[in-house]
Amino acid sequence: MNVGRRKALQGTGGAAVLGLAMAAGLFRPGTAWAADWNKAAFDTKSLNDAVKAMGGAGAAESKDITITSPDIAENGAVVPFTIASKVPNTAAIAILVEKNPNILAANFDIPQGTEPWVNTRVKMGQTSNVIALVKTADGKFHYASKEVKVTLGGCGG
Amino acid sequence: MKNTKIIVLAAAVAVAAGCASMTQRDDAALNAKALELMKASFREQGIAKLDRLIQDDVQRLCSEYSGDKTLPKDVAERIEKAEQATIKYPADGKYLGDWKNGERIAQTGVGMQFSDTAGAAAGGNCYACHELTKQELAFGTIGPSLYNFGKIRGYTPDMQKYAFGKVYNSEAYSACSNMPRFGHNKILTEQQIKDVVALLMDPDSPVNK
Amino acid sequence: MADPMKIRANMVGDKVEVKVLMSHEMETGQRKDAKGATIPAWFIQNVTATHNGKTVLSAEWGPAVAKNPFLSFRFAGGKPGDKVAITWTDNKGDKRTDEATIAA
Amino acid sequence: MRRIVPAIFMAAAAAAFAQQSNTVQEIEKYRAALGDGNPAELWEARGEAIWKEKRGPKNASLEQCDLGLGAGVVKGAYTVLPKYFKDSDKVEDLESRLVTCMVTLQGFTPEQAKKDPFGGPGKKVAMDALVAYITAESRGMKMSVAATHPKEIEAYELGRKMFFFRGGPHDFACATCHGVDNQRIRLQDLPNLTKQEDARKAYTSWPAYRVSQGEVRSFQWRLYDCFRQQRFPELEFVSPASIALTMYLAKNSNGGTFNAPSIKR
Repeated sequence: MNVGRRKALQGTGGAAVLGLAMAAGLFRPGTAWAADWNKAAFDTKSLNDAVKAMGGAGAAESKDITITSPDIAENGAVVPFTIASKVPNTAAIAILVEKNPNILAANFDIPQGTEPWVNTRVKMGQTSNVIALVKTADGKFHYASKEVKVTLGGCGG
Repeated sequence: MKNTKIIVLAAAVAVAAGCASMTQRDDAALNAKALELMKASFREQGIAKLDRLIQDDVQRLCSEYSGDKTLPKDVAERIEKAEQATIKYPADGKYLGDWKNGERIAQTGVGMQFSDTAGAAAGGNCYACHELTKQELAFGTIGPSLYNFGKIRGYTPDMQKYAFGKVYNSEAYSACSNMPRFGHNKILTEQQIKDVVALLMDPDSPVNK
Repeated sequence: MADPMKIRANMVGDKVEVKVLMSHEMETGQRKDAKGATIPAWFIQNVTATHNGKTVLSAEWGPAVAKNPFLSFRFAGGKPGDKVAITWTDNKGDKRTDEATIAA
Repeated sequence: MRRIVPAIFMAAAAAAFAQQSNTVQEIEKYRAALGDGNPAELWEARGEAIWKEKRGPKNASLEQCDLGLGAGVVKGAYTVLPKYFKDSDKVEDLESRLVTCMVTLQGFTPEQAKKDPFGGPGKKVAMDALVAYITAESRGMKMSVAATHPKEIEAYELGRKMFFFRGGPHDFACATCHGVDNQRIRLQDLPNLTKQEDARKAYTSWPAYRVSQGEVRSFQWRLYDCFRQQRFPELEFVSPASIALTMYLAKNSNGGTFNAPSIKR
């Protein structure tokens, strides 16, 4: 990952404007897009805004959520995460990368009978806090976070 | 399976024996053949023309004295002397540029590849081989650690001049060094080398923190 | 048409562990090509996994999910021989469903 | 100057050690986490389908291609390559041999067969899928490149010369990075390819899914991109020099257990 790529990831003027418009209530989340894809949430830049876009008021830090990942990623294009939740009645698990252009990477709905446990891989534009956000069946949000360092690799060219 | 092993072993012996009995003339013929093979197998692309396969004395001698062959002392001295004479020190006598630019140059590995555009500023890619600062964890170990470079050696004008010369033409100080001759081969400009020297020698540089 | 997924489903204790690899560019919409033009976003938005017609996982993804995505999860109630089906849909409306049999 | 330097660096290196070993551990964790679920499997599946598909002017599959162990034998074939082939009177590596078979069996012109050697964003090519499939069929088997035919021996010797050849604006040779033990470029370990143990470990881990590119990369690509970063001109796909160098590296890895396609940074 070189400097050019970092810049490219930051160049999100248009999306930022759209995000603001949405925050101001000009667009209703999820209208002109696939009904089951929460565009508003995927456009947010902060944990608070993401939680709001997902229908919550705020999120409380929780020790019942574990994020398993290396502390250092050899390449930001693929960073593996396993999220496990012991929060009672976990109904959804989301992965957020604080310093990505848009914070929300993925959201998993966990029906009853499915373990509150997912393993997937996300892109990270740079070293960042990664947040695991858990939504419970009664609509409350909990989170845990950890920093993952993204390094440069190889011959650098 | 057993058969295969015997064949492999026989081949190894044959190759080893071939090396041992190889005369200097055979070796020169093999060098020539390898060069022919390469000329037929590489094609010019973008800024990388086929003349890059033509070796200068340093490249030729250092290729020859590699692998099992060690570099004779007199050859090393010859190379160092000749390369020393190529170093062009700054006309203004100033060796220190901006360490912040130096850090960027140290981080960047682009430049002079066939995928790069002509005239675009190249990097020095120092971190590929050297530790420089405590902030950058991803550093290589092909070259020695340069952390606290100036702090350890003293921030003297002589040391500044040495650092400039070493980056300009490493072969002048250590024949057949793996380090590119950044100034001599016009990879970095004089100003860029000054910036790298500042990264190493400026007391405010993170290298010396 | 998109390439098939690679799905593995195995019993781990009394649960089924599913591992899926999908073939997809997952283009962010933030990258530029050699000529400086922005490469449009192209990524999987929805993933649904079903077992005997019941949804066992559904996901919404953004472009920050890695290229050629990998996903693993575990659910209860499955047994060897049962089928697990996975469907993804991307932002261009492309869609693909594949199936795997749960191994012992 | 050169002589006083090491003592000073030793002290700095010792101080850096604690932090460094932690970094290396975390990178190991990263690699381990990716090991389970290698997208190269997607290429292997596609490659097997292409191997069996009737293609080209002769509308034939590649199933009768002799990869070195006889017509149609895929299992273990990669462990004996590169190899001299009588029919083409050439030493060939896997990619070169596939080109030969695409020409003789399927009726493609050599230019057509060589046209798309490597995949890229949005561009899927047959070659790297075939390579992924065929190499995967050698997983777990020991490398055993013969190098007994005079042309094989010559290729090995020429490959060795290439390995130590310094050139270009940066004075780089393969040996610059791959001729010494226990070195790293950035955080990546550099195998010493002149030594059997390292050569085994390195050669048997290609092809690989490169997460930085999202592609399966063949050994031909590995050499092509090494020379790009060495600042050499462009190494032509399946060129004699590329095969000679592959011969040198493959033979040095003899006895190593093949374990690819792997997954790398």
